[in-house]
Amino acid sequence: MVPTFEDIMTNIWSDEMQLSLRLSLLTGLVSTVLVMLFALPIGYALSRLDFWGKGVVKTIIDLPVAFPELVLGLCLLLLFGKTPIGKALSSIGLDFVFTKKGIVAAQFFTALPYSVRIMKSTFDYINPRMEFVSRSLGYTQFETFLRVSIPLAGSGILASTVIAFARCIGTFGTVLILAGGSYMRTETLPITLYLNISYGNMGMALTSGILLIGVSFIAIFIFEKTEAKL
Amino acid sequence: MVPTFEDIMTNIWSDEMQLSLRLSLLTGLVSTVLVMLFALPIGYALSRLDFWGKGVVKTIIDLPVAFPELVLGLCLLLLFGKTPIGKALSSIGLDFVFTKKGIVAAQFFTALPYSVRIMKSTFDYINPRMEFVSRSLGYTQFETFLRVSIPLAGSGILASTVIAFARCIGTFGTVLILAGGSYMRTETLPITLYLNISYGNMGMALTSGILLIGVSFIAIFIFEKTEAKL
Amino acid sequence: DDLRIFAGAGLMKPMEELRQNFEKSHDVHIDVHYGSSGEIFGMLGVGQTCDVFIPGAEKYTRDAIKNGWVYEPSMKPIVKHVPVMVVPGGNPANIQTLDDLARPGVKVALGDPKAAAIGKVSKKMLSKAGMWEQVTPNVVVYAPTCNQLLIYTALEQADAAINWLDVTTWAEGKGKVQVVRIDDKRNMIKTIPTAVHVSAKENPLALELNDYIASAEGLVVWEKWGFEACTK
Amino acid sequence: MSFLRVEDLHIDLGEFSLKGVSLEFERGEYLTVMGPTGSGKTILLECIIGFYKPSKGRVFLEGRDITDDPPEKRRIGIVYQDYALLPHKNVFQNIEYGLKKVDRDKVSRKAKIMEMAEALNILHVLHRKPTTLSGGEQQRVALARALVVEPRLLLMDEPLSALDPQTRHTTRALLRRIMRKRDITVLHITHDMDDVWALADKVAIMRNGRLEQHDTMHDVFNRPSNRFVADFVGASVFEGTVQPGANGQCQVDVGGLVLNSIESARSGDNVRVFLRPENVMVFRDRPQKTSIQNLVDATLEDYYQEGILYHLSFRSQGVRIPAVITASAFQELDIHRDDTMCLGVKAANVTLA
Amino acid sequence: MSFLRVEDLHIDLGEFSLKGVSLEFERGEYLTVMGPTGSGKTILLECIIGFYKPSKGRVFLEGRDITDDPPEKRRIGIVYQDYALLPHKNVFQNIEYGLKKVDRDKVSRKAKIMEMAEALNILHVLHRKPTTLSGGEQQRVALARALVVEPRLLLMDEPLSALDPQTRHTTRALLRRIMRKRDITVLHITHDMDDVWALADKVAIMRNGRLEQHDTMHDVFNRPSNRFVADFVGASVFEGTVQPGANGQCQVDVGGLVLNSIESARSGDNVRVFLRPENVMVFRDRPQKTSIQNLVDATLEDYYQEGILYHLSFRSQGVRIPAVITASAFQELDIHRDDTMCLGVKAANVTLA
Ligand SMILES: Nc1ncnc2c1ncn2[C@@H]1O[C@H](COP(=O)(O)OP(=O)(O)OP(=O)(O)O)[C@@H](O)[C@H]1O
Ligand SMILES: Nc1ncnc2c1ncn2[C@@H]1O[C@H](COP(=O)(O)OP(=O)(O)OP(=O)(O)O)[C@@H](O)[C@H]1O
Ligand code: MOO
Ligand SMILES: [Mg+2]
Ligand SMILES: [Mg+2]
Repeated sequence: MVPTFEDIMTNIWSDEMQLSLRLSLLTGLVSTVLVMLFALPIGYALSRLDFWGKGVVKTIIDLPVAFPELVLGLCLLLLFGKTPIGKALSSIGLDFVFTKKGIVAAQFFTALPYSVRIMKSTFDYINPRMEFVSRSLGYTQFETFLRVSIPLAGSGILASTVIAFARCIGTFGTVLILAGGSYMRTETLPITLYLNISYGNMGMALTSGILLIGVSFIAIFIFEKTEAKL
Repeated sequence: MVPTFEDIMTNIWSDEMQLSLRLSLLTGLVSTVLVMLFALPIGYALSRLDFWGKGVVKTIIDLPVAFPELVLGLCLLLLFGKTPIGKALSSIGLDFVFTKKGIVAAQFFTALPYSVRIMKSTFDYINPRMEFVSRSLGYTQFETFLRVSIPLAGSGILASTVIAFARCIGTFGTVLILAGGSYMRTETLPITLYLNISYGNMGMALTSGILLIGVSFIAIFIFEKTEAKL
Repeated sequence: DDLRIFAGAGLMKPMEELRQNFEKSHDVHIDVHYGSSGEIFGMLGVGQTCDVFIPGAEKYTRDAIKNGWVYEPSMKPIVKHVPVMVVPGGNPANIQTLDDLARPGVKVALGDPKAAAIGKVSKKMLSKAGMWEQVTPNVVVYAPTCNQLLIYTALEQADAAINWLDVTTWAEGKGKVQVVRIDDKRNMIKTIPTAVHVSAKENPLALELNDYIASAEGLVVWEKWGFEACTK
Repeated sequence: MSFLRVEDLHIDLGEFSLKGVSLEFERGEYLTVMGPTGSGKTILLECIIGFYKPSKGRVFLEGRDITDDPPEKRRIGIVYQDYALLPHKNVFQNIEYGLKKVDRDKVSRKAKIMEMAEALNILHVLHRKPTTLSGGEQQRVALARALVVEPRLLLMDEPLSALDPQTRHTTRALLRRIMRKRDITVLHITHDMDDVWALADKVAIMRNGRLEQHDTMHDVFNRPSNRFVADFVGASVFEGTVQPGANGQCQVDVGGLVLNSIESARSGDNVRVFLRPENVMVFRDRPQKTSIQNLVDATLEDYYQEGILYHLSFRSQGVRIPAVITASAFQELDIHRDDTMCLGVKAANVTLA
Repeated sequence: MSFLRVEDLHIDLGEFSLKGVSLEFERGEYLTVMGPTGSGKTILLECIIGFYKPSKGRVFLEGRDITDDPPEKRRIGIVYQDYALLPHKNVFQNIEYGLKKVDRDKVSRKAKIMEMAEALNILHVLHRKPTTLSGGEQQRVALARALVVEPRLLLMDEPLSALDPQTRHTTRALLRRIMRKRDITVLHITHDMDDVWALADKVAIMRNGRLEQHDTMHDVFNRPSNRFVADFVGASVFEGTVQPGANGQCQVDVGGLVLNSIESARSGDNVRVFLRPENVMVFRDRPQKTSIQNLVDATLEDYYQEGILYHLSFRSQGVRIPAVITASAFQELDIHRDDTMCLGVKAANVTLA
């Protein structure tokens, strides 16, 4: 049952594991960056703007958190499948079903609601007068967002990024359904783990689990350490 | 294939769905309350205290977010299984494997890391001088925490609660593994959905999906609406 | 150009080898999605398509044909699926026969009768033996898949479970579980079939893959992984 | 065309509202705004800069209607009452922040910042984050940040309130120098009369969301438009009647007391007469040869000390006349309650309205 | 046993440090602390209340060492420089917050709060959240919150800085009344000399993390311990030598100028002589019969106006003598630069050290 240290080392250097690790890191980072790029302005808008139906909009944004991953995956599959949206995206080269891009899409939509919600709450704590001073000194609203709101949101951005990254790298069901979870092609670490449990290959499964934990630990640790600089 | 409105109504009033709905709401609320009861002091301590190895502690707390739910479920199963911890808990009536308590435990550990991380970041935005004023007026540190820190953290607590509740009500893998996901016994809405897909009972699956979305929407909407009062 | 297979989770080991062989000889890419029989059946139900469909028991293929999802003429039986009793290493509850499952205090784990092929078989088998009523009070969990069932046994959360023989191979090898055979009289051995989805019935490559999996050449691979050919 | 013109500004904040504030002043003028706390000074300022949108009324800057401009197009400098320094930038970067928009040259920026920091005596904190600064240091950083960009219009909300008297003094001199040199127009909210005396060309007095008076400094102090303003600026008001006759000048009867004024008024008119206590001279005996045209015998009713000053309250023929003298004058005159003394007021210091 | 005793307090904040501050005063005394901005006044206060832990030194309150007590055990009232009102409570609740700990009776609490709010003129904002208040309103709420609990020791950091002169005046009167009635001991940081004149028993002057002088108000103003304090309190210092002879009183030679003082000193000693400009009387002609013992002819070198006051700078025999007079006195004396006039100083106003 318990694989030896040598087993684990061999497993780590296996092609499957190497590919899965690289793919996990790559998609995880790309997705996290994309998530934050969207979460910052959306969270800001939700915090600063007041509009009719804001409560409903906020609720809709929060909602996907409550979806089991498989359901979210199915929703995405339906959205990007044989629908006009899916076809339009497909025609500009954005093919999300059973592709690596699909992994990013799956992770993105899984993590986005968390990050948006955290950023909204963070911007609530930032005094709008600070932003106003910046604008009175000649900075546009957008420049002010970049130079004042975002730096002041440091701690919240950190929390948001950590959660987004962890959620992206760990998401399983969404990736499985949308990207197919096929061996050596759309295989991230959680999928490797799942596939190898299914293959009955407990050594590989355990190795991918360990790797997942290790990689997450290092990445999150690095993120958390940047706090000192904020 | 697409069930009619009448089908859905019948499904909603079926015993299985009623039980699942009640169990989801009950466990979701209990877990959310428990999560917040733990997240507030832990987040506060992480924000206010400085100690050696804080970076590592924060990372370990964040880490479970990166675990696929099935893995987290397995970890909990191992923890509460035939270990001294599991036996000790079992002897005081806290049996988590295959039980309704297990659902709460699964949801609790799934959502806790999110809430802690959000609360930590929120408390970072609260000026400690406010707390100091309260103490100089004769309130102890704990009273101050209750009467100043927590009310000032309103927006963050809201974000944290919304995410905790959504995560609790939507978690699937953890509950499936730890509580067993048995028909009519430890069946929450996501499990009902999954079971009924497996049963080939698409009407029920869809209904539970709709119910899950509906219930989450209403609950989150109510939460988000309380913001006006904060 | 690519082919897709939906296969039962327990069939992963032979399927992977078969996939690689076929890919090499036909210069084609194959995606395989593994899930519990109920799950892959359900995916067809929500309109997903595949080229080849291989669930854990024939019943699912028959139902799929009835629903018009699978192309009936393409259905071929491949191998047998054998239910056994699985107990934790050392057999702490000393399970020897099916009757021991009804002994008070024994913790039994079963597959969900409606979700997993193994659950369906278990219920039928126990009912036929007139034991269903006695065993149910002992059941601690109805797991939706055979894999989950195995985990609970390996982690000693159950004293016994009824599961597929082939699923247990890894855990048995590691001494985590032991297999207790069910007497042939009361056992119900199933067959695993392969079939082509209706959307692929015009696709020669899909038909060829379907044939290959059930061919003599394919059966060598199945047998290598502990399955027993139906024809024998 | 006036430089800044505020026209009938209304804003409603529920409990409080600005009720039709109109204001205008010219390029290079220095306007100080005073008023009791909570009278709406800060709100007025935040309307001009654009933080609040007025429900009615317009703001014109150099003839252009800026009421709907976003703040970044207004280019109005501001020193906030609570400083509003950017906590994530150090002091140097805070000061540089606005300057970057008007001066692309790093070297010249640095020179300007160093000069300003030197003048405000904050060189030693340039590398620090604002949260670690003392109140007075923060205030000077806020001042530096606003001054260094040399805005065409500068709004300042109690910009010297946290400074010690010495620093306040030198900072006033600095302000005066910069305003003259750079031709900056200033609106300065203050509670400190010394700011007004030292800096103001014009003074506006607010009360309860309304502008009570808006005039040159001399007129506000010597010709307050109503009793509230008079009390606020510390002037005394009497009702009087202009007497017939007199030679070019004018004589006013205030409850039996006749005062000469150099101002002209129609005989028989009812006028208001203003006196400032610091313009009332106090003599033990009536001076012999003097150019002072109003000499009145009066009895000291009451007095109190405030710092180095004594505030005296005299009565003459039922009219209460206040006076302010220094501690030394008080000692020298050897003053006691109920003493009868002689008060002198120059005709130029008796103003009418 | 003194009420509050601060013993050799050190604290190191990197850029800034308190370097051995010692301070003590008695129950019921009112101590004002002054000093240039950034001199460490706020830090000292935060050490006493317990926000900063000193690296060395002790704080005793009523004889008890409280250096390591948590703030809730110290029960010291504080009015923060930036108010630190609780934003989630309305004004009433803010004031009530501390009171709840000392008065369990809701009705009596309400009565106390209403009384305090009335006195501070904030009745109309009791139901509002602090974030919507003006600067001066916030400051009065912070004051009310601290005053209403009647702490044995009250620390206030520039508690009147955001108020208009009128309100400041009435608030001072209120403070005086409460302190007397409730026997509260106060440490009050201020930049406003008027606060000192109106309220202080004792004055402490800080500079650069050190206490330069800590004494009764009279002594600090009239006998500053060094040139820094003298400049800060606006006194003039001269070096002089005590002359032989004289009758009980004492004569000091200051660069040729001989001044009489009622203080005693040993003949031949070198002493420092202090004069306050407001104690210098200015005459056009030498007065005939007078009790003033020091009369000096001097030439006006320079003058400037500050508000209603004129600051004059005279020179007599190489000694620079400052004087302050009111605007009316300035007019009356018809003063011009280079006029030679007569200055008078009472012997009681020439202090020695
Ligand atoms: N957002 C708001 N909602 C309601 N009332 C407000 C709001 N902001 C300010 N006020 C009220 O408006 C009045 C004027 O406020 P403002 O800040 O202009 O006073 P101020 O003249 O600057 O006083 P101070 O000298 O104390 O700074 C105050 O009574 C204040 O309580
Ligand atoms: N956390 C800190 N780290 C480093 N230096 C600090 C810190 N807090 C304050 N200082 C510095 O200590 C000095 C004294 O600050 P303090 O606030 O006591 O001044 P103050 O006398 O109250 O001045 P003001 O009259 O301007 O309020 C200042 O120069 C300030 O910059
Ligand atoms: O392969 Mo199954 O359907 O989980 O027994
Ligand atoms: Mg204001
Ligand atoms: Mg201070």
